[in-house]
Amino acid sequence: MDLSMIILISLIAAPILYFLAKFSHKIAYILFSFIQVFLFVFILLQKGIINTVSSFEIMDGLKLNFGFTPINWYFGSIIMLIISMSAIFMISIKKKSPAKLLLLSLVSTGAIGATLSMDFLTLVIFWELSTWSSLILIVLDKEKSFREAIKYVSVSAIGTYSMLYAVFYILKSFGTVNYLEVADKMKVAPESSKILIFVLFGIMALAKAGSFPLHIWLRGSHSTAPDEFSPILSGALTKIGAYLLFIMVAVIPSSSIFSWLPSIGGITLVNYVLAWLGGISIVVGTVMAIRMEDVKELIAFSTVSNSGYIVLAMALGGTYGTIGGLMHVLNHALASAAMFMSMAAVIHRTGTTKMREMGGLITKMPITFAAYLVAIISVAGIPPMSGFASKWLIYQQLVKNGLPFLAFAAFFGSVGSFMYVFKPLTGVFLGQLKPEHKNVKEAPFTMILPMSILTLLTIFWGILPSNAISFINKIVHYTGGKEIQLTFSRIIALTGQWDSVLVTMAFFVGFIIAFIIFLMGKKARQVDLMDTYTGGEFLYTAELYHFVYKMYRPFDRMFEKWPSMENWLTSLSYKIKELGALLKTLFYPKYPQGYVAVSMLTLLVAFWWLR
Amino acid sequence: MNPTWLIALPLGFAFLGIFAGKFSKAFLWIASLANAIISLFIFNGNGVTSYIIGGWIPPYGINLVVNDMTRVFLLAVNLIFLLALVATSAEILKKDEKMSVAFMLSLAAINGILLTGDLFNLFVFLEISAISAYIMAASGKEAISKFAALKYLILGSIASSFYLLGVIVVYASTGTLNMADAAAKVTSLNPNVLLAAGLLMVVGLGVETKLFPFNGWAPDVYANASGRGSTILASVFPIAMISAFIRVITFVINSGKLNELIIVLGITTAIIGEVLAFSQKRMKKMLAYSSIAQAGVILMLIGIGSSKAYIGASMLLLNNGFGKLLLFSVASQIALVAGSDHFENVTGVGRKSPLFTLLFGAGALTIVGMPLFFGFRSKLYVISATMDKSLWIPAVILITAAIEVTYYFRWIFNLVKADAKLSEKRSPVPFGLALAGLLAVLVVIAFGIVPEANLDFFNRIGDLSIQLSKTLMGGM
Amino acid sequence: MTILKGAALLILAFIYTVTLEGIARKITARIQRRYGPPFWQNFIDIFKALTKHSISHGFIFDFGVLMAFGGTIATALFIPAGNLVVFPGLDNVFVVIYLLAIGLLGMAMSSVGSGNPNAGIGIGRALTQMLGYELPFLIVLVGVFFKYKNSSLSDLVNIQIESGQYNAWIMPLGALVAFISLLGMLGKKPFDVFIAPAEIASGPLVEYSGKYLGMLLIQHSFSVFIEIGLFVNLFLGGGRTVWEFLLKFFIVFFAAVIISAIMPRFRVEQAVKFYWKWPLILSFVQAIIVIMATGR
Amino acid sequence: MIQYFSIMLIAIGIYGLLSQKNLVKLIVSLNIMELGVNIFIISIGYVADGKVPILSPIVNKSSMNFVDPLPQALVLTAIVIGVGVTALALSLVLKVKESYGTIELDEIRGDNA
Repeated sequence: MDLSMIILISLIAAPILYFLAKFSHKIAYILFSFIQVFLFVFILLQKGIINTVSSFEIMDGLKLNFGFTPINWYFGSIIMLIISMSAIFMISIKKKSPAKLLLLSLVSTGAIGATLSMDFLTLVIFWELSTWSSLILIVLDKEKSFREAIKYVSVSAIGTYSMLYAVFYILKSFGTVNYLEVADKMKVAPESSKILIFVLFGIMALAKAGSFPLHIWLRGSHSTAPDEFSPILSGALTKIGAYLLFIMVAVIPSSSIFSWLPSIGGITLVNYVLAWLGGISIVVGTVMAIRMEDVKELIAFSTVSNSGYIVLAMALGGTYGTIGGLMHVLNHALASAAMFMSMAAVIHRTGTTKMREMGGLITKMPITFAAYLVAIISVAGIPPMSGFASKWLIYQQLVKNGLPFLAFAAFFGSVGSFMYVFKPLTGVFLGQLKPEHKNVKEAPFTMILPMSILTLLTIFWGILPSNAISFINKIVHYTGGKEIQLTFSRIIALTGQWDSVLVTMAFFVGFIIAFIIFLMGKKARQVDLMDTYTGGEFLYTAELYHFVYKMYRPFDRMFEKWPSMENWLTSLSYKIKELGALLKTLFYPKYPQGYVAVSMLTLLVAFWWLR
Repeated sequence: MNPTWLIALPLGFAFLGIFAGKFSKAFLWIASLANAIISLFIFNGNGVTSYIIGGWIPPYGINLVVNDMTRVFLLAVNLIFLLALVATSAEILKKDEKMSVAFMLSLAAINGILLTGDLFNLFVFLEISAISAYIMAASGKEAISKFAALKYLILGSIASSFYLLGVIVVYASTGTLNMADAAAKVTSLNPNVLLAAGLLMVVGLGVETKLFPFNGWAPDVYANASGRGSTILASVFPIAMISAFIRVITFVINSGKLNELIIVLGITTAIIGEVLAFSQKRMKKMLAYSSIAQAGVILMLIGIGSSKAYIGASMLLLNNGFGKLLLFSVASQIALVAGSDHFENVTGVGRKSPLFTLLFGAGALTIVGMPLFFGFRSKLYVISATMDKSLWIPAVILITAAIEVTYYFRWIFNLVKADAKLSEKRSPVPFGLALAGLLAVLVVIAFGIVPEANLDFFNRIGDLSIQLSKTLMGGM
Repeated sequence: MTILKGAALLILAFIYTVTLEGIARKITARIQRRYGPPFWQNFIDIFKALTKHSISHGFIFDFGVLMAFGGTIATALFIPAGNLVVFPGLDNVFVVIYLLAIGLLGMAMSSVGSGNPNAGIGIGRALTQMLGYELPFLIVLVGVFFKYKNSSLSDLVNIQIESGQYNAWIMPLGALVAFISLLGMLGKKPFDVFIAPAEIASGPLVEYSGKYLGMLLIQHSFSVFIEIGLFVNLFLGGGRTVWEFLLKFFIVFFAAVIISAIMPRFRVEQAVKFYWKWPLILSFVQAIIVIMATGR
Repeated sequence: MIQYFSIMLIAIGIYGLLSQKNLVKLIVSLNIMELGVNIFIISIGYVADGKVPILSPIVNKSSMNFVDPLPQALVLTAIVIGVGVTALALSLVLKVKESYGTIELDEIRGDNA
């Protein structure tokens, strides 16, 4: 089947699903998930195929170019995996609507088109398609989302339009927008235009990936989006930013085109600045995530932090940085989607997103808990899950280039992630069960299935990261980079090697020893959660003994006085409004005399000027 | 098909309509339907044809010129006019049958503006269209619309006087009123005289095309006119007025300095329009400023005057026509449903009746230029064309576009926002609005997703500008 | 062979650290002018706890303990003790540090799963403090790894022994920072606010009894082994033989005990602020010196 | 000479538009301006010692020293349009008077939001 056909199918499905959903929500949602799974499988099966098609003239002499290269395949599969899993997840949500399906189909179309694109124009077109449809999707459910999504609108507009500018600048300067051809021509381009293009693309990549300083939209948009859409937003759509970033740093190797700039720690100045932005966004994301009380806001900031890792890794470049960054794309997609899904499942059952209003749900929703647990272990980068591999590789690159300050950011995010991932674990699943949640049931099967698949994949690539890295090696090989040495279970990097299977085995051996000792001891008496040590008092109200609100209050206090970076957009909007008021009094007065005067004045000035 | 019918038919019906009482409403429908069909016939053709009126051979007599640009614009104007009528058919106006006459008059005048090849004839049509526009502007329910119309009238009258002065200067120095003839002769003029004439005409046409700073009338008029009036004013009029602008300022005067001025003023218009639209609290006022900004971009492209710029400008014009048709008709209906079009009042209206959201959303998305919609394609041309001229212009245009995206989405979000205050009662979308709106949505989506080859007529507009041939234009 | 070595290492680690902890109690007691328990008291405590009846607060309470115990034992296997190296070349420091975290996570999960707010408070403090002490330590490590282009513990030990120069001499600032971080890792005073027995009833440990407590005590001694073992191997050149390693281990442990015996207790944000001031600055200075000296 | 006069009239008209607060006076100013334009148009057609542009036995066909007839035709059209616009303007003033009760600009309170 032709590639453009795939995108066409996905596009045509949108209105069909919309009208189908008018008749039956259930059938339409099931059909939607079938289509998404089909698209995912189709893309997945194209592994190893390299072909391109160009069709559909969008503008004079410009066609849409799609193609399969290892890069497209990798990003396309990841994104479609998340979208298809979320599609299954949606089957049993409460708030269904035809409009959501229409927009979701468009989001999916845009995401496929963007990741399978072979040139910058196609990328930006489809990216924008997925962006605007996701924008409207965000506001469909929650009242609060209105104020938040508008930030996403402006940040993404800033990003998209800087990219659009860059695309046409490239088109004008080089006569082509194809990735590979542009990469060729960039080598001989004038220095100023190299920097211009790179900066503009960088703005887009950072804006969409949700990295500092354009991270401000993530908190609101991710947290107030419809619960079933947040996994796509965080797991899939931010990864297109990583895709662009990868093209910037690896396909157009930024390290070689900027070799005339001074380099710091073996990476060029441009990449160094980018790496710093990544580093700052790790720190900012981590600090803010720790301070959040709303579980979705918390995960949103963890996305900021992890996007920072991706930016940092890609900007560092080199073998380990690039591969670590690509691996982190996969890991974070899986983990954040699983985190958002498990939280969506909890919200589906309990109806709240505030951590302090939940608690003790582990007994009611054990599978959801397991999915969340595996996801957070992966996010925190703890060995038996896949998140460790990517972080390990990123550290290798940091050590190789000897960059202690950036390493600080990376470590900060890693250690800090223990803090923030643990907070929802405590708040939602552990601790005292609220009386109003006594009758909560486990999430329905269609929610459990996608979560379990993502969880199993996380575990699989945690035990055998070499499997995932062998794909990534192909990508790196395709772009002409150096591959990482692998054996079945070992990854060999600069500062030594680690054996993922061995580590897992060791863990299980330890676990078995523990289990034996556990069994040898006397059987424990099961008691209620309320039956705890209280210094002799009796407990009656469970909700008062749930410690999660302001859990990291001491930490909070340290950062209270920090300047908030989230308000620059709001103040910008006030500035624009003030300017508007000024312009209005100047040029749009209430009485006609004003217009006449301005017109006459302009006429005279223009004549005097042009004469 | 002789394009004279496009003018004669509505004009005749308008004349009859004065005496026909209730039937004038029917006449309006007949005239606009007939015009749409005729323009469809005219659309099938290419090249330049000149139609002589009254047997006087140009340059002495008046002629009507049909070229590739006119064909597209004629079809668009008549189609959008018809759609606008359908879309606002549910609205009940005071003195409806008398208003119909004004609408027919405007239809005739607009077709005349698009067709005529004579400078003074253009003045006459401009005046007719302006008078009908004043009446439309005054058609709103609120008293403020009368005052706005009066302000429009004062500025419009000055403008037409200036335009007339410009025409007379051209006539005095070249001895002709025929556009093609004049265009051939102005090249030998004293540059200062040409500049003076051109400037006077820029002021004259600038008022109608909403070029900054001659557009002071627009916000109040657009915001306060009746639904039908504002829809037609915002969607149909710009096409005709900018077509006149192209013919007079760039084809006849064609002075390099003037083009620079237009570029500067156009960009300023765009910036000011977007900034002001950003800070508006009323939906129709926001749309009005957005129209101003769109006009600024289009005029800036005309100032650039390359082939791509013309393609971009004509695409933007059509896009603006269909988009504003949707936006203004929906906004008027929403104002009716919600009692007012203030930001707080319209909150959640789209949630009650999703069709509002669909129509408004599609209109807004195409105006801001999102993929899948016509606006995106035109935006590509705009950036491409401006990029060839200077690196700064597209940057400014894109910054204003970012502002535009933000406020349009704010309004879309406001419509779909879940609001506790809302009663569950649905406010039905009138059938006419739904029909015309969906048709317009189909058009903008179709233009957005068909392959480039199917939009050949835009390329022909581009070719036309390359030749910019004086003889072609006049068809003497 | 690996299995035998592993078993030997675990048994050695268990016996040695529990003994040392007993001695530490004695030393502390003597400093505080008490007599103190006999040095084998900790063995008695552990075995007694293991044989007692206990209560459980549900599945996660049990599972977390198993996870903590298993994770810590697994980590201990990666610590070379002199010439007793279980996985030569594969004992990557990052693996050790992060694998240790799974034990912590298990413990945290289990204790919070008990439903006692004291446990939650303790865990919150512990995690916050972790952010304090880990960072300077890891920055120092960047310098170490950069110098040797190696992050395998056994390899680093071999390099130090062969060159005869311990990292503590080459990078004294780093060693100092790492030692201060070590105090935090061990949860010794002044960094023991997360277990603060008098304030939050031993924090995470508040609900444990019987075999749970016993297992966690064992787990604790393993983590002491890992943490001090890391320091000894990284900065003091490990050892040619097991005995040399154990001797260095004892010295470090003794130093830590002496310091903690005379210290008051930091509040958690004081601890974090402390770590982010001088230790962090010194660690950066050290890392930069090493990177400059080695050359990129 | 007559051109300067017409330009003066236009200037007076514009001055009136800028300075007057009364709506009717504004319209009068408009008319003055239009008058200026019209006179300007007429003056264009003026030819010194020109003949009436009517073919007749008196006027020799070959002399060609006509006064230009076209501006006169244009002016006629312009005057007609001017009358129409003035009528419309006055009716709008009436409407404004009806709704606001005044025709003084500064007393009209339109919402300016």
